[in-house]
Amino acid sequence: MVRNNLSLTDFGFADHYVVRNLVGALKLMLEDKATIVYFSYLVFVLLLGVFGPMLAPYPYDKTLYVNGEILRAAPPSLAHPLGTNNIGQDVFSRLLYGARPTVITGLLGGTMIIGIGMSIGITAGYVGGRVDDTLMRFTDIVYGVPLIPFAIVLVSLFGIGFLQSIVIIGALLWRGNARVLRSQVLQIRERPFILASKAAGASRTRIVFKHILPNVAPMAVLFFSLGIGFSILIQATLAFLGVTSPFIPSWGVMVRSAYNSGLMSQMWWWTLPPALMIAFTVLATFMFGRSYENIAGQSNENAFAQAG
Amino acid sequence: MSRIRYVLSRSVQTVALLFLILTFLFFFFRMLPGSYLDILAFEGASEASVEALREKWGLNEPLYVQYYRYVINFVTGDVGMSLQYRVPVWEFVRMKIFNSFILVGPAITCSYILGIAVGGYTGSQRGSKSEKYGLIPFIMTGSFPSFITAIIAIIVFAGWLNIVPTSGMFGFDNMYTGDEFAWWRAYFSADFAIHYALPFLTVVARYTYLPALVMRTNVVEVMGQDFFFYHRMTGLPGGKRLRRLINHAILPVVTLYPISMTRAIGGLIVIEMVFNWPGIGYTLVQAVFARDFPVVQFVFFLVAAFVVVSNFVVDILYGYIDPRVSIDSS
Amino acid sequence: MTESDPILETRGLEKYFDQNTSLIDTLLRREDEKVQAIDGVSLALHSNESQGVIGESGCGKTTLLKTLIGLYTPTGGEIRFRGNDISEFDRSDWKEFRRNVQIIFQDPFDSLDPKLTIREALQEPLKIHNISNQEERIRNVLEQVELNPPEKYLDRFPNQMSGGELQRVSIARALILEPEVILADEPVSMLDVSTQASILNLLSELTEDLDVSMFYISHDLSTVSYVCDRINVMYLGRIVESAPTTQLLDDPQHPYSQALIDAVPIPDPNYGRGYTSLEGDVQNPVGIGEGCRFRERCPERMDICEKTPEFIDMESMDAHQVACHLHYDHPTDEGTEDENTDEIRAKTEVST
Amino acid sequence: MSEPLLEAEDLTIQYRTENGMLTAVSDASFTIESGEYFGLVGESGCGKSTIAKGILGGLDDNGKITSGKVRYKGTEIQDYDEEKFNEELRWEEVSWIPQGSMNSLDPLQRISEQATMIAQVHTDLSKEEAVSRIREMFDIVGLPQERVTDYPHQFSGGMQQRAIIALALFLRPSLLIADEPTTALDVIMQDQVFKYLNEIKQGGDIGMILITHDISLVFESCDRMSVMHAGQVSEVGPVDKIYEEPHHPYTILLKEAFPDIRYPNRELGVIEGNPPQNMGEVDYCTFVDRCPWAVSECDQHAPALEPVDSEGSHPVACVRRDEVLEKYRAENDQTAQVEEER
Repeated sequence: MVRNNLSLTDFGFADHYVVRNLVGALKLMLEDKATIVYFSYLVFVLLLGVFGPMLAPYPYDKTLYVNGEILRAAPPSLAHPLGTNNIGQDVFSRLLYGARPTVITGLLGGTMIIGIGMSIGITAGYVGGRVDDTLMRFTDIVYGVPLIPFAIVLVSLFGIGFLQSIVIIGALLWRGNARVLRSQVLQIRERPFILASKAAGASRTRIVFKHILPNVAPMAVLFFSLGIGFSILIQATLAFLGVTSPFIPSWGVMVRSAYNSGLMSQMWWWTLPPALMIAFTVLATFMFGRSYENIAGQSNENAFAQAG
Repeated sequence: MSRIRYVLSRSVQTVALLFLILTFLFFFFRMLPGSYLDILAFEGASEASVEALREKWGLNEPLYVQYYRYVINFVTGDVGMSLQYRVPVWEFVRMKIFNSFILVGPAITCSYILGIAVGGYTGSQRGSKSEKYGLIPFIMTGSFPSFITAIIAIIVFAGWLNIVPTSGMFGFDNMYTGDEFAWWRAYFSADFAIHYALPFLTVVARYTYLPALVMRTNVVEVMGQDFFFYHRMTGLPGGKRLRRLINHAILPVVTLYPISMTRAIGGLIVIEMVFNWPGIGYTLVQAVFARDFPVVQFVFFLVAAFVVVSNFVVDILYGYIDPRVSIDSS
Repeated sequence: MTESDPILETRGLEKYFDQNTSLIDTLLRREDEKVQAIDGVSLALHSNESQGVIGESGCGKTTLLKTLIGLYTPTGGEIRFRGNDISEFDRSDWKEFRRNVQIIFQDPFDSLDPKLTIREALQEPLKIHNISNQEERIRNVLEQVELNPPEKYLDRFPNQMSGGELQRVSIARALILEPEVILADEPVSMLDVSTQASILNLLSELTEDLDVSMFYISHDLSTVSYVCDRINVMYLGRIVESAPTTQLLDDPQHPYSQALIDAVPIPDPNYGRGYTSLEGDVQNPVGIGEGCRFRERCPERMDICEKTPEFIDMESMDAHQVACHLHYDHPTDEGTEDENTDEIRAKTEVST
Repeated sequence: MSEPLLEAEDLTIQYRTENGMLTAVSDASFTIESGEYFGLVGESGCGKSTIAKGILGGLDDNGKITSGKVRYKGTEIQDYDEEKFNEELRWEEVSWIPQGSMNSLDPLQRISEQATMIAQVHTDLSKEEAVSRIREMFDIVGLPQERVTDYPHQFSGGMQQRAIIALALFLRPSLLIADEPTTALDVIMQDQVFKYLNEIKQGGDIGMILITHDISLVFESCDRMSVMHAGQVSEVGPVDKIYEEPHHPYTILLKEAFPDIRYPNRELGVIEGNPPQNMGEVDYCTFVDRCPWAVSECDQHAPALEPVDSEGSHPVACVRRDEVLEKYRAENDQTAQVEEER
């Protein structure tokens, strides 16, 4: 059942229509049990990203010795809840340190994706005409390009680096939401309430910010959370391919070193935790975005499908 | 416009697009800073031999001459030499493309068949539990990064249960890999099958969510349409109505097939690396690192060409199935 | 602006859309025919007058409305507001025009932004033209459209109100800037009969009490005749007849107007209205070119109809214009022309 | 008197919703003779479409007939399931004309293909016989015969509606259910459609239920009619009787609210308020809040549908059925108006 606006109690700040819509939709979402699970998991990862390094029992690159020799591939024990890796570093601390790069990747990548995607999508949709055609042809070209190989080409161009990889992801992944946002703006642009405001003399900026954006907001939140998910996913894949700097201990790098060590199956405590953390984070962002759009927007399943 | 004119106009567009992509790729890779020869020089090859190689492949001539010769060769089937292995690109790449296609083709087709079945079923159970939660497992596996699904699969099935080898395409003792047997017989051996199982399942798990989701949305939408209610009122039994439903709902899913194929080729790199599968994906990555741009250029062209051609085929198919597209109202 | 000057007037207004031809057609230099949505429309709306524009769907009446309000730019002819041509308007003129010409749309559920409350929807025009004491103005205008007490509706969202109430809010939004002209696009066709009657009464009272003039477009002749003093009949982008309401209903001159009026069902079982003899469908307005556009379906078609009839005043009736060869003497240039004209003159005596 | 073509007796249809059982139709009763055109008039949401769907088993999955009987040519059909409807009733006996003609025909099938598919389900007609029959029907509804093999998108709105009428007739049913057949059409196109419907009526003894909100269509084209308000049948009877002496307050006010092109300046009567949403048992008159002559009794129990005339052909569901008309006429000197009409 879709209800897209609420009348909230009237206290100053909440009266501003943007805040009201977002808070209202969020409130409504938390009534749905499944969404609470995803939302709290995301908050947990966020906190991990902020406080992880402080909580870590050992520094992430400290080699541990036990009576003289390196504690190599120790299975999980009380001292090391997730055991140690092949060069004697505590897996649990590295996991906690690894949260921060993932959160940065997600937020930075997500913002870039929604930023570029919305500006291109909304300008193309609202302005129309030749501007629309050129922007859309450009999007089609970026769409036609196979994502990971092209990212690797760009990485080999700009050099292997953590920030470079995020910028590259951001520069490629906006294509899905630009196309969907444009089609939504094209629809809204012709609706009578927009024509009425235009006829009353509303300027173009007023119409975009006061009418188009609030009606596109649910879709934008969906794409923001999908953007976070995809950034983490692609960044982990690039890290696994060894295309990002191995020194920053992100979860992707941990999985890569576990895989390269060849002892992947035996030392499951070293491979599985980072792998599962990545997977669940990406999944949580997808499911959160999907249910937000379901409740606040027009439950447009195709948008989710095309976001990739 | 009649159907013939529709097919004609679409094929003209396709050829023009292919040519455009070829040109774009040629110039794009030429502009990339640093070439294979710089790497050679960097690894201490003598200045003379680097110069000789440059001469041999005509890299000193102005760009448009190179482009002109490249296009002529391309059209006559010679797609240039791999700088790394000094072997014609086509020879070097042929088998690898076949291996990748063996994995992606059946996997994506199977994920589409599965997706259509599941999507169709959940869509038709309107309002029930299965419609709401039926697709959750597919969306889960769909959102896991493919290398993680691969690794988890290897750890569980190969590591712990040990029913499947961890990687590679053939076992050492596979009797067909000897050169006296026809090359394709190896692909039908049981040994190949057990190597093939895990990568196949990983691709299917990763790419089934798209057709399932789109099929379900279409089924729900078609069932809400006026003509579907009219079919019911004219007394069509369930079976015939189901056929009409599938005819309508399947159209948009078919148009997504080429897009899924290209995404799969992109995602293949990681899967081939994890499973040590000698496909084109991982070769492409190494070629990029080595700046072996004839190979990279050719593979990129193949991928883009695949998209354009399959879109063309889907358009014709769509025009054939849906009269509204190809027959204009008289 | 003199008293007799019409507030809103169009002279030979044209609006053509080019069909979105595919890449191939432009390559082959095929001359893309234009969709002649509006082809030489001349209307004049005086102050405190309500005129109807009636026509079947696809005759261009919505395009006419959108061109009049400035959402589309005309391809030919001119629009005059208070006597001066709007194509020469600068920013301040447009602002003044936007304040004085308002629009009401057909679908009540879609003419208000779903994300804004009724108060915010009504505040917007005031904010655009930065008019003071907004709260008081909103309250008066809600009372004017009989939404009493106003407090009950101010903080509601559009999806919490009925179709009739929403249409009243749209009318309130049009009235809040005290405009001189209101353009109404089929305001009641989506409402039930009972709410329809109340909105129609409201609209006709408005044009009488507050001196607002109105263009009311619709495909339903009975609602138009209830509200408007004068009716223009439109067919495929052209005005074919324009007359005061009762005069048009009693004695329509153009064959299309006759067919349109005869086809309206009468709510009386023993009235015995005959069925229309008109066959065929509305043509597709692409590249029709010369001649009267109704000639394919016209029962009284003559070969003179190949030439486009002019929009002339009927001498025998006041303020009654019609565009049909039946009703005026042709410049007798060719021989065959003569019998035609006598036969026509004979016909016109009989019918008046 | 032979068995009535269709008879509804205290028919009640309810929809399952989150907040309880929504009663769309409560205790509706009317009869239709064979070869008779019967009009079902009411505002949107009054249950007229629900009744039509109920008769032919087209209710959505959350709606069902909870009580009352529907008899078609004497046999009770209210608890048929999909198979029974398909085999015995649909298209051979009762056919359907939908409102949205623009998208009621399957866009991927030619008209002839759709006709053959229907024919093969219900009869043992061969493909050629089915196509020749539909061509014959195309002729009757004034469409060129050779266009029978065209796709729906190649027809204009009016032509699609006539094609649908041809499809509804080509298996020679004895009852047509037309759900707002011309609402989406222009007035000239609507007139053509009703011209053909009238010719069909003269031709064979085929009955029709015409569902519409436009009361003038019913007055012109139907023999008997019924007015509905929020799920309750207010009044049933011959069209001219209801025109001259309406006995239910809603019918009286509805007639006044309807614009008539012959008297453009007549003040339109306004009916206050909106029809209520009835949840669960309906034991009150649904018009009570909007009725100027309501009394306390109207709120206690649903008014019975009793005839006001001697031979019982004009039942009215109103407690004050005998005095309401005089009261109305007294209040606003209707008498002058009535003389002038006659």
